[in-house]
Amino acid sequence: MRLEKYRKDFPILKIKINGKRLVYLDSAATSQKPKQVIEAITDYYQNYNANIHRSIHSLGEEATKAYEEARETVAKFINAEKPEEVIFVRNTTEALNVAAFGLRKIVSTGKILLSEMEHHSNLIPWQQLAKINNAKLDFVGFDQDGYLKIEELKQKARNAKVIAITQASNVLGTINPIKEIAEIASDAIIVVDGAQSVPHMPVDVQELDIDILAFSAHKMLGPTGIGVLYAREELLKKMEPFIFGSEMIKEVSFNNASWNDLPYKFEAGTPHIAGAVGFKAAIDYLQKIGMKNIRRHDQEITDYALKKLSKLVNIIGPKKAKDRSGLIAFTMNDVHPHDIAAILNEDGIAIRSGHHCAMPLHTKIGINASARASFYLYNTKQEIDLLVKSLEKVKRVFEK
Amino acid sequence: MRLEKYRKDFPILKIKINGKRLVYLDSAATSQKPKQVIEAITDYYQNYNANIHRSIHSLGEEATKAYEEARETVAKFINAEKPEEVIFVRNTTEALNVAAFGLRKIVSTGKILLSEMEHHSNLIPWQQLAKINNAKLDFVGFDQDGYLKIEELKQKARNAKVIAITQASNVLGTINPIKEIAEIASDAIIVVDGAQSVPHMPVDVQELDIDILAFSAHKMLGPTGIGVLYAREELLKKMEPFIFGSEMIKEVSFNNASWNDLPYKFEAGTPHIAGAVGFKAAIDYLQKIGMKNIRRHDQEITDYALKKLSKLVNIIGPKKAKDRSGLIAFTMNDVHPHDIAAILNEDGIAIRSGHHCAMPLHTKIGINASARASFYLYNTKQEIDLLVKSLEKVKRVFEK
Amino acid sequence: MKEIYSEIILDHWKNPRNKGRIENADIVIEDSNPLCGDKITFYLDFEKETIRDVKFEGSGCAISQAAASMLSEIVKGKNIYDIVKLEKDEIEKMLHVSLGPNRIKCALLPLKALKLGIYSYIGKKYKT
Amino acid sequence: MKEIYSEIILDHWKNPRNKGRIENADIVIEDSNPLCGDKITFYLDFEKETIRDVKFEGSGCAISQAAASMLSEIVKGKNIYDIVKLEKDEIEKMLHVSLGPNRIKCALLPLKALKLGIYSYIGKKYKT
Ligand SMILES: Cc1ncc(COP(=O)(O)O)c(C=O)c1O
Ligand SMILES: Cc1ncc(COP(=O)(O)O)c(C=O)c1O
Repeated sequence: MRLEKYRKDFPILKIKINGKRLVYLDSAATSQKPKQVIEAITDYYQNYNANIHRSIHSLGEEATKAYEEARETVAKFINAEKPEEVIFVRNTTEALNVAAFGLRKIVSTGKILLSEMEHHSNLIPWQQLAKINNAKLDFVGFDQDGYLKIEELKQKARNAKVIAITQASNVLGTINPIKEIAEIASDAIIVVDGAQSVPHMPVDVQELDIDILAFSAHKMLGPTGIGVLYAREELLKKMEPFIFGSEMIKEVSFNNASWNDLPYKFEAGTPHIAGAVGFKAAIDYLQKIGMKNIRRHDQEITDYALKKLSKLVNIIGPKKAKDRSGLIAFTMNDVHPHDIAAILNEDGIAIRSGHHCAMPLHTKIGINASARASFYLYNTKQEIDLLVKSLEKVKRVFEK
Repeated sequence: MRLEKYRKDFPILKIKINGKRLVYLDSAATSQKPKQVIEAITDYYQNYNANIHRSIHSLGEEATKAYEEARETVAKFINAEKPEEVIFVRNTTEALNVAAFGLRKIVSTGKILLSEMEHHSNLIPWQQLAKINNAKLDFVGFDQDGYLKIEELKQKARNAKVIAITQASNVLGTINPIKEIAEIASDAIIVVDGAQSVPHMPVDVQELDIDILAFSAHKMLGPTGIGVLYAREELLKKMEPFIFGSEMIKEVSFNNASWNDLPYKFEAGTPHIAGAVGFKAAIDYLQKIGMKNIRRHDQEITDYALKKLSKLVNIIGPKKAKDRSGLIAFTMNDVHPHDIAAILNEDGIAIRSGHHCAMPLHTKIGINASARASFYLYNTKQEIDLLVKSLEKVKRVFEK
Repeated sequence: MKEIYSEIILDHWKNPRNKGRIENADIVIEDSNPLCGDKITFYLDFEKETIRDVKFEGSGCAISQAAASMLSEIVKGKNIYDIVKLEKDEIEKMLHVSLGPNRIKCALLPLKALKLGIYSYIGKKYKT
Repeated sequence: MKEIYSEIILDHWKNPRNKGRIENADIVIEDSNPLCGDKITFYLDFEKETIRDVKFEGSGCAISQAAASMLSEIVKGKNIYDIVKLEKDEIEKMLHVSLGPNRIKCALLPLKALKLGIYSYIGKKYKT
């Protein structure tokens, strides 16, 4: 296991749950944090905490510098052309809201095309936009194996103004061919939900040729409360701001205000400075390992898990690890996913159960809920073996 | 100095700036953090970091419990009737946006009344609302000493649908008589910007009889990236949600969604869990000292500073410490506030300079910018003496 | 640690008591926990202020379904004003487990549905 | 630490060079830093590709006003294409200070205004 040595950086992996060492298989919900990230946050609060942008005392200058360096780090990480194309928000959900709301005049009554595998956060903002604008919402389906129906997309993309789609499904695990989609729909604004992809594989916005990308720090070793909206500069300039207040304005009188330059137009109020600092530390850490290595590791674990689990449970989504991100959702006939998760928890194994904020997807495949194990760079094959053993126990306990 | 002993809890107060011990007089921008808060955040990431609400493994249950306990702590701190009335947002700015946007159908074309001393964050969201709704925006002025014109307010409040006002001005320092205003305008929805008051004095939403209160954790010893929107339950039920996505919905199909119960209707996506945990630690810390003691301390320092500074600079706002919160904005004739701040910084003293996000207020009193020293529980009279000494140096350097 | 799935819970899950419908029941009430997909429908017959008969249908996790089954046994013949006083503590005692803030929602769903049913019965009574 | 307000800066602040207006200047350009209220107006006369004369008016902090004064001395008679190449580094060298990301905006305002002025001159030239 090539990445085993990094486990020691994650303090939480040493704790015990019900007397057993924690086996954390819920990184798709939120990842754990290496000590480098925790220490960066502590260092910020202990040594240079100050409000940013306006302040010219040394602490303020230092905090401003750190915050803007975080922006540059993110920009380089996704290969944005300019740091100003990176807007700090709370999470993927807010990023997609800022995008949908900001595009409302540009989209007008044009068609918005989504897929049927979207997370609620990439569905409900567009439902709202469609309602406000009286625009059409359309959906591309997925086949029995969980692959996006590309032929259907080709049809439906023709007159779409926006295509908003996830790069990796948080239930099916499917990795969608974003570059191909962007080529097919070169006239549409391509919005990508990167919540499950950016943490797990190299993502290059210029190479993919997309317009908007959303992702969360907390799913990629970073702190809670910070995420990113990336958008092309020309688009950001045209988009309406979402939150109004200090920092996002240039001039204000009692009855009027003019918006500030990018990226500040979209960042009102005191931002999550410590979050940006921690996020930078997380990206530095990921880059030290290398995103290709992380992707390879995820794939190895997923491949191993697919083989081991397929005899025991009903796996949802593609059969091949190379088409999946590092997560596996499954069901076990009669046994409710909550009960699976609860039994596993007795063995110290943390997995998720429910609809994973993808209710329409679950309805579509005819289930209420599923169990999901998800992996990251700190997981090992031994942990998969423990998962399998514990699932066998589930089977025994719930035998009718 | 009664609170002197608490200084040792703030690691940053030991650092040096340009070889001098830091004198931090910029708490109105953001406060420093005691080790109890920093440790609570570290503890969260090292021992029970997990996504909340949906997860039934032990870490998830523990994180959910901590997050909801933070909500209860905030609710008790401001004496809200129910924890569900506390919505976690990023900061005061977002809270006021959620309020203004959420009220848009309730306010309709009704008059929105603000004061002329509002921070941009309590001005621009209402400008936007007025624009969208084609509603009237009106302003209550303040007199030469920086006091709100109550007679004018009585006039203008008569047919106001919303009165949005700051409890403590971040430039004038004035503490506004919120309880009296709420009595005068008992039919209006009373929205209070508590960014500068909640950190510095006891604030009881039921006693004040207000409908909405906004404040930020980072100004009250807490982490960045988390703030609060308080609103009465009946009002929250009627308000439109602001951000759409996971957690804030109950049922979703491809074309429709129904909103979740309070407070989740307003909290979409993964929240700033570590922020809530740190915020709780900050409030616990403040309550241990007691908000009345903090208010008394602020007043003592402010009183002392007013006396010492009045010979040296032009003080903005009320003359009496008892009518002010713990901050003093001032100008020095010819010398630009930036230059004041820069010279002070050479002596390790951090103050703020600029328009403090209250441009219309500055225009009104005929200046472009001001310098501002602001105090909190960790400041001492000795630090005021250092400030005075350094201001004398400013005078010498910039003598023409 | 005590295991969460005791014999009793598993027994009620495998052999639910009072499962089914009552035709022409006085009150039929459905509630669900959309976050996890658990669903419960109670069929209730009343005799003045007591529950004369109760049956339920539902789908969901073992905790929610066992809780419904156990609750149906307990409340039959009981005074409705005593039932609406039942709280989280009693349910945890009944199930012999203590549950976290998320999982407890599964356990409380049947009680919530039952109370809703009782309230609508009371509401109906006072209307006529 | 080196003090931020050197003799030179204070001298230029107290006795600004080239302060005032040029009547009927080829280009009049105003820029401001709304975050702090600094304002600069440059009056520029050109002779082909050089700046023949320059004056400025403005209000703001010592750094921005001294930078304007010093810059006005430097650019007089210089080739415009050399001026637009000037960057942050040269300004810091000129002022003998190194400034943080916020304060540097004050120092750069005059250069920004000047470049804008030159570009509008170039724009004008190519139009006619
Ligand atoms: C009176 C007032 N309102 C609102 C704000 C905005 O607070 P935040 O930047 O945390 O959103 C501030 C702080 O700068 C303030 O002083
Ligand atoms: C595909 C996808 N999109 C969006 C989100 C929402 O992320 P967040 O909760 O950080 O806003 C998630 C995470 O749950 C996700 O998996």
